[in-house]
Amino acid sequence: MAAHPGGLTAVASSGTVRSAVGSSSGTAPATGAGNAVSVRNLIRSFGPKGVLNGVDLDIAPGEFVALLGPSGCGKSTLLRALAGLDHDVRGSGVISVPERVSVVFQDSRLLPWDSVLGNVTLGLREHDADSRARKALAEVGLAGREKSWPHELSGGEQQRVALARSLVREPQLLLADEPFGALDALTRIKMHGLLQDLVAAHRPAVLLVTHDVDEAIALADRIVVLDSGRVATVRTVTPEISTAVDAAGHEALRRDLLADLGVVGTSH
Amino acid sequence: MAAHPGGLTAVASSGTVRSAVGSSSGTAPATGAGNAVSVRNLIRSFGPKGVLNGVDLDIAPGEFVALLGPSGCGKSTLLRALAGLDHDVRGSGVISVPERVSVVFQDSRLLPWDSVLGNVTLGLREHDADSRARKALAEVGLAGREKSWPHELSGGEQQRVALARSLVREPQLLLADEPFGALDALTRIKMHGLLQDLVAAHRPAVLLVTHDVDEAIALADRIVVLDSGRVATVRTVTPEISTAVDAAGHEALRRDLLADLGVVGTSH
Amino acid sequence: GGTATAGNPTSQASFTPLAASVPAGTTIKVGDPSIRVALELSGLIKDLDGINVEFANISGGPQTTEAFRANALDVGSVADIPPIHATWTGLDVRIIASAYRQDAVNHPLYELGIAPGSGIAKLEDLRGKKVAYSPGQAQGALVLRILEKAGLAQDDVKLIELPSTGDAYSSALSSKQVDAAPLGGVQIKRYLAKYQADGATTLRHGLRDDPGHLYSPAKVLADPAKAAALAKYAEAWGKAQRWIEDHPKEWLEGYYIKDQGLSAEDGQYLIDAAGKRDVPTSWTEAIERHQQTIDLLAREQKKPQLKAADLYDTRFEAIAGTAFTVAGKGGAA
Amino acid sequence: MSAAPVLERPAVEPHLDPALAAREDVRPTGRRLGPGRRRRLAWLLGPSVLLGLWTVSSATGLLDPRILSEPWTVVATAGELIADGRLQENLAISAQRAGLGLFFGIVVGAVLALLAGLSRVGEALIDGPVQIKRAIPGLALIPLLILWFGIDETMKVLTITLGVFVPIYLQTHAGLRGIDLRYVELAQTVGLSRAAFIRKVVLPGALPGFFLGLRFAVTGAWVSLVVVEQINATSGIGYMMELARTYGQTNIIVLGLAVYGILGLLSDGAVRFLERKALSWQRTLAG
Amino acid sequence: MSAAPVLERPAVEPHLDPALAAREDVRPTGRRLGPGRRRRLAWLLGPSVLLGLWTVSSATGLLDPRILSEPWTVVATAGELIADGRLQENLAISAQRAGLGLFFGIVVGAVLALLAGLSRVGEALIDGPVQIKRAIPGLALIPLLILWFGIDETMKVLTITLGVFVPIYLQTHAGLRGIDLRYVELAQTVGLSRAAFIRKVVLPGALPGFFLGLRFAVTGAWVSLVVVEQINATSGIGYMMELARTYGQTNIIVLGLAVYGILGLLSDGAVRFLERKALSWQRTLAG
Ligand SMILES: Nc1ncnc2c1ncn2[C@@H]1O[C@H](COP(=O)(O)OP(=O)(O)OP(=O)(O)O)[C@@H](O)[C@H]1O
Ligand SMILES: Nc1ncnc2c1ncn2[C@@H]1O[C@H](COP(=O)(O)OP(=O)(O)OP(=O)(O)O)[C@@H](O)[C@H]1O
Ligand SMILES: [Mg+2]
Ligand SMILES: [Mg+2]
Repeated sequence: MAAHPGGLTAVASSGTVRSAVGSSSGTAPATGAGNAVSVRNLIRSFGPKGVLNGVDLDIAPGEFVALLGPSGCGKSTLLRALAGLDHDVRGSGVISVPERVSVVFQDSRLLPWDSVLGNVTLGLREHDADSRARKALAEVGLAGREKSWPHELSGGEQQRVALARSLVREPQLLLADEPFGALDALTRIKMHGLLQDLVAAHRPAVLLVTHDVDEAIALADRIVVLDSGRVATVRTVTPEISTAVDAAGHEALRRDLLADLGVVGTSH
Repeated sequence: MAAHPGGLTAVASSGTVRSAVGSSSGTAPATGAGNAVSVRNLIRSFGPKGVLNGVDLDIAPGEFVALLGPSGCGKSTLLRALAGLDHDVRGSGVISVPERVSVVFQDSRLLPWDSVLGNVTLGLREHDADSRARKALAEVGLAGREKSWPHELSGGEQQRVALARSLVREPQLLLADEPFGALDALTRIKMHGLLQDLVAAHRPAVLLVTHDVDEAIALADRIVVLDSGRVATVRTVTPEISTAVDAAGHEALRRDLLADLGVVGTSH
Repeated sequence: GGTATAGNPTSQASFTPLAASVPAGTTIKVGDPSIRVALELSGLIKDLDGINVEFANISGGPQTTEAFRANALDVGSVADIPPIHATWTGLDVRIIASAYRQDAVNHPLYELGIAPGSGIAKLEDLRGKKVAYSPGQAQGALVLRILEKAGLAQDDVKLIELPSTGDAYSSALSSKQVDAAPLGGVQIKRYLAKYQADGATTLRHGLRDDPGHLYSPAKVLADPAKAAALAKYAEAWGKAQRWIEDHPKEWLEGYYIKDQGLSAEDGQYLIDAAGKRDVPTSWTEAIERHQQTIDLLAREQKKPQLKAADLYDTRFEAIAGTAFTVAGKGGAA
Repeated sequence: MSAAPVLERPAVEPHLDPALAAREDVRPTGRRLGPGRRRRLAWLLGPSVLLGLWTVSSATGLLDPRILSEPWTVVATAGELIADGRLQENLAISAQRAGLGLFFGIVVGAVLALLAGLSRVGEALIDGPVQIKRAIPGLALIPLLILWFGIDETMKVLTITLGVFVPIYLQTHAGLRGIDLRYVELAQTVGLSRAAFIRKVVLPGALPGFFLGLRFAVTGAWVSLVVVEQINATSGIGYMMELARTYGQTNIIVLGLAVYGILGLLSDGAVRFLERKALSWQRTLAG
Repeated sequence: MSAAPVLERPAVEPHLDPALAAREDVRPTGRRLGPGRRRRLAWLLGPSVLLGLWTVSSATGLLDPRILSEPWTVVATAGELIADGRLQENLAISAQRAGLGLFFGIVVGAVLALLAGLSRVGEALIDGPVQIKRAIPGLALIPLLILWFGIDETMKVLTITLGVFVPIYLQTHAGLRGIDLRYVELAQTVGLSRAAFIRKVVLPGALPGFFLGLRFAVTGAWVSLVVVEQINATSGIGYMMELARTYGQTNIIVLGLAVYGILGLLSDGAVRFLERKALSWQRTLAG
């Protein structure tokens, strides 16, 4: 997690899907070239309602970006656009993403007709897919549940299966839409660890949607706050801040982010 | 929110479904009589696996209980048992609940074929159901979305519709399974306010499942931690603790609860 | 097989003589679509004033017997096989009027269609050939009679069971799935028109296949009021036969073209093919021929014996024939 | 203790333009696994190809007109029959019979499906006999129907009804039984009455199944006419075809088949149109 | 600043007992909106009632045996036919024809449904003609089938296939089109190949529809025999019935109907059994 905005620390893994066209306006933090993700002037709307009103965003290879923003501000819409899932949504803008993108959906989205194991190995072509999936399931605390149906899992367990599904892959870009929302504090910390291990091992670019400011600070290199369909603020998290929890800088960043989100005064 | 365990502060609204049979063993915190909810020696299992291994729980009328516990420990199972939704689950124990129970499910569970408004008014027989539902929707920040289909809403918006659906009812017991999990900090605070208003107005007994320790402290009169299928700890929250956020007592309780959940040392 | 009961439980003696007049309010349900048109075209329908005649568009064996069982019909118009089968299935029926063709052998209803290239020039050539056969239908009985005439047993040919619905037989012939199949009416003309060029022919069987009957359930005939009404109908029916005979133009126009939607050419073909009508005043000869058919069917299809005479209600014997004859004289005058 | 947090606040103007389409739009384009966007009038392609094949093979002599009349002959025949009013008359009568049968079939099928779907007693009593009914060939039932209901219109409409109610029943029943248990639980917790449960959960949930049943039912009703109008009918498209068959009028037979085909396509299309309107809440592969 | 938090730690023993059922179990019992628990053998109720009605009305003379033979006559007839081996022989031949037709029908229907369901071109080309096919009465097609495929076994199996593939197609197609878009999106993001998409998402998702189609198809295959075995057949249950009709052997006809009813019930039951096994992942009202 040492990559900085626009930095080119890790493996150059920018994909071949579309080269980023540099025709962006505004003060986007970096140029498109060399970035894993480059979004320019992204506009998306459902009916007359504009959801994204010109989003610019770059993510360097290996960079971990957290996306915050009020409910309904367009975080999932942005992720879906990056994942290429919005064929039928009206809009414009230029998006460039790597080839191998992995998505953790806001709903866990397990195939109801496949076992937990089958859901994790879905789409894996490697011959050791099964054993890797078993390992990933064990890591998220679901050893022994390989044969369960998704509907036999608790909410948090389903979410962890979805996480395991993305852990066994080696994406160049990981898009995760509130992957820890239904987890208790302890499990959540464990999952953070797993995600950090994945990032350390394969250095994917990560865009993580979360509502937990602390989580954003702990995990991200950079925190982007979305508001009114645009990038309202971008805050860089230095390693010092993210690791030293009780530090003043940490508390200040926390307070600032909450303020960005409209929470005035110290919340609980 | 002043009721204490076993206390008889508020309106006596214990229902008529089943009287609590006092044949419980163990050291349950209070006797069943006069309680809105009384659970004795509740055992539930899926297949050979025991999920609830003898839960005892009483909730006084008007009392607000928060339920914490690791993912998969049986919180939803307990709620479903209280809601009478586990016809087909094996188990034993004695449950007594009031007549009018309202449930906020862990998934928002909106009927996909009904509009947002239709989902909120579902089952309401009052002639002013529509206007009340509109008001509730406005309160959760979804004015103008009455005619949307559920699939047109963001995750947090769906959760708020489910909340609005429970707000327009006047239950004697409100069972809420992580109703704020997908909400950002600001929206979450607003929703807390709405829930507190509802509680103040109708004084239902409330059992709220949450993973957010701060949320539990802010809202609950009593916090119950479930572990290994039993009530592991019960902590009472005095009004002083819950309101004075920066107080030492608050921080201590927070730390204790995290410890109950297995998080050692100060988490972020 | 052979589980059906033979013979008619109601004997001719149990019928009361026909009353001269029809009680007011008597209703008969008639399944005789073509004569209905003739009655209307000719105005003979007025003869039936005073009787409630309800026409149903039902004819042919299976449909009329089904309707008889359901009490939905009092009299139906069929060929000579259905009364036999009806009796075999335990339905007691009686023929009350019969019409034939003069020079029937040269005016057959059916001819034997011969598939192109099958080399059948005479009936005896059928030996070893595939012949379409529909056991329950008149065509099926005809095939058996043809084989008998050719001196062949069922085993000497290959009977291919095939329902004769629509143009199934001409399809089967033209695609050489069968070598011979009885074709009736316009189908003969069409088959030749289409496939003569390929070598298709038809063969005259030289048998009488002309009987047409009115028949009723014995239960209905035992009701004096209905019986009297049916006697009136049989009379009108005889007159109508004569009218058709005498008015080919009107018949062509009113029935074949307007009612049945045929082209003038097809209608004329059918009229020509039918030749002159014959409605006898005595059934003796007809009963004899009918008995032969019964004997053949009983033998070939392993059915109980029947007396053909039991199939006829002799009270009606002269009615239609007399009406036909008298009307003819009247028409000539 | 550490560096102060860095704030970058990009100054982008909000600029949502109604004319989005005019803008540049470059998206990552993954292979699309679904069938893609619905295209209007695309459904005409198949029938047109069929018609084209028929025309071409007739014109080139590949298809013997003795086997299947040429399209132009059929069109000419249609012209004649329309000119003298026969086609319309027969169609009108048939449509009335089919319509009545369809109506009763839908009502009976849906009611039985509800009874069998919502109670185990109802299911035990109703489901078996319905399965038996549909296993028994319709033709074999006609004698019984004549026996019980005579040979008039009643019997015709009833026969159609008996044919039509089966798919409606089966599909609605399956649709209903396929409703996600989560919605049943929801209905229970909001205290829906039985009637409201049926109205709010069961019927909408079973609607996709019902519509599929309806698609079987509409064509079923038309097809039944062939059988029904052989019995004591003097009009109707089935009667017209039967008559043409006895006289070997191939052109009228083929016209009849074409009419059936067109009726089938149109009624099926109508049901699917309704379906799309009624099920607009669905987000499925159909798009 | 405030009172210290209070801790109560109840000392309850873990005591999960395998013999849970023996314990007291008092639950809030809301009215259950679903149909409740499935009961074994309940499906026998309806057919039994039907049989009872038949027996009673025959015994009391309410039902004329000339209209519908008495159950005991039918049983006796069955006994005779089984004794001389005719029933088994005919059934075996018919089962073979129906089975072959069913097999090909399932393959054709499923493949066409996949083609039409997964591509718009496929749909445009296939769907219309299938709708036309199913709108055209089967009886009317027989002459054409004789022309093209003769009158041998091929033609019989083909006719059954043509009848069977329609419901399989329609249901599978609808099931497939009804697959939740969310799973298609998932398939896309995990980079499923087209084949894997079909195997992992499309087929399982369309399975409920397919099974319903199969239920129509199995009875359809049996029923088709009535028509098919009139053509150049000397054996088979349809032939046996046709012969009996010709000769007015009511008892054999009714026996045939009973056999159809039983076959229908059994094959439908078999499909539903398979369905329950294959769709055990479903959590629906069916329970
Ligand atoms: N298919 C759709 N049709 C219409 N409106 C939609 C559709 N999908 C999303 N929206 C709207 O677009 C806005 C943005 O939705 P999005 O899902 O991106 O929000 P979000 O930021 O992810 O919110 P949350 O944190 O609640 O998940 C919301 O107001 C939502 O109602
Ligand atoms: N239908 C079922 N069949 C089998 N096991 C089940 C079923 N439902 C729940 N379980 C199991 O029971 C345990 C408790 O589930 P429950 O949903 O109550 O957990 P929870 O405490 O709500 O967890 P979470 O916080 O993740 O929602 C889990 O391990 C789950 O896998
Ligand atoms: Mg979202
Ligand atoms: Mg849960």
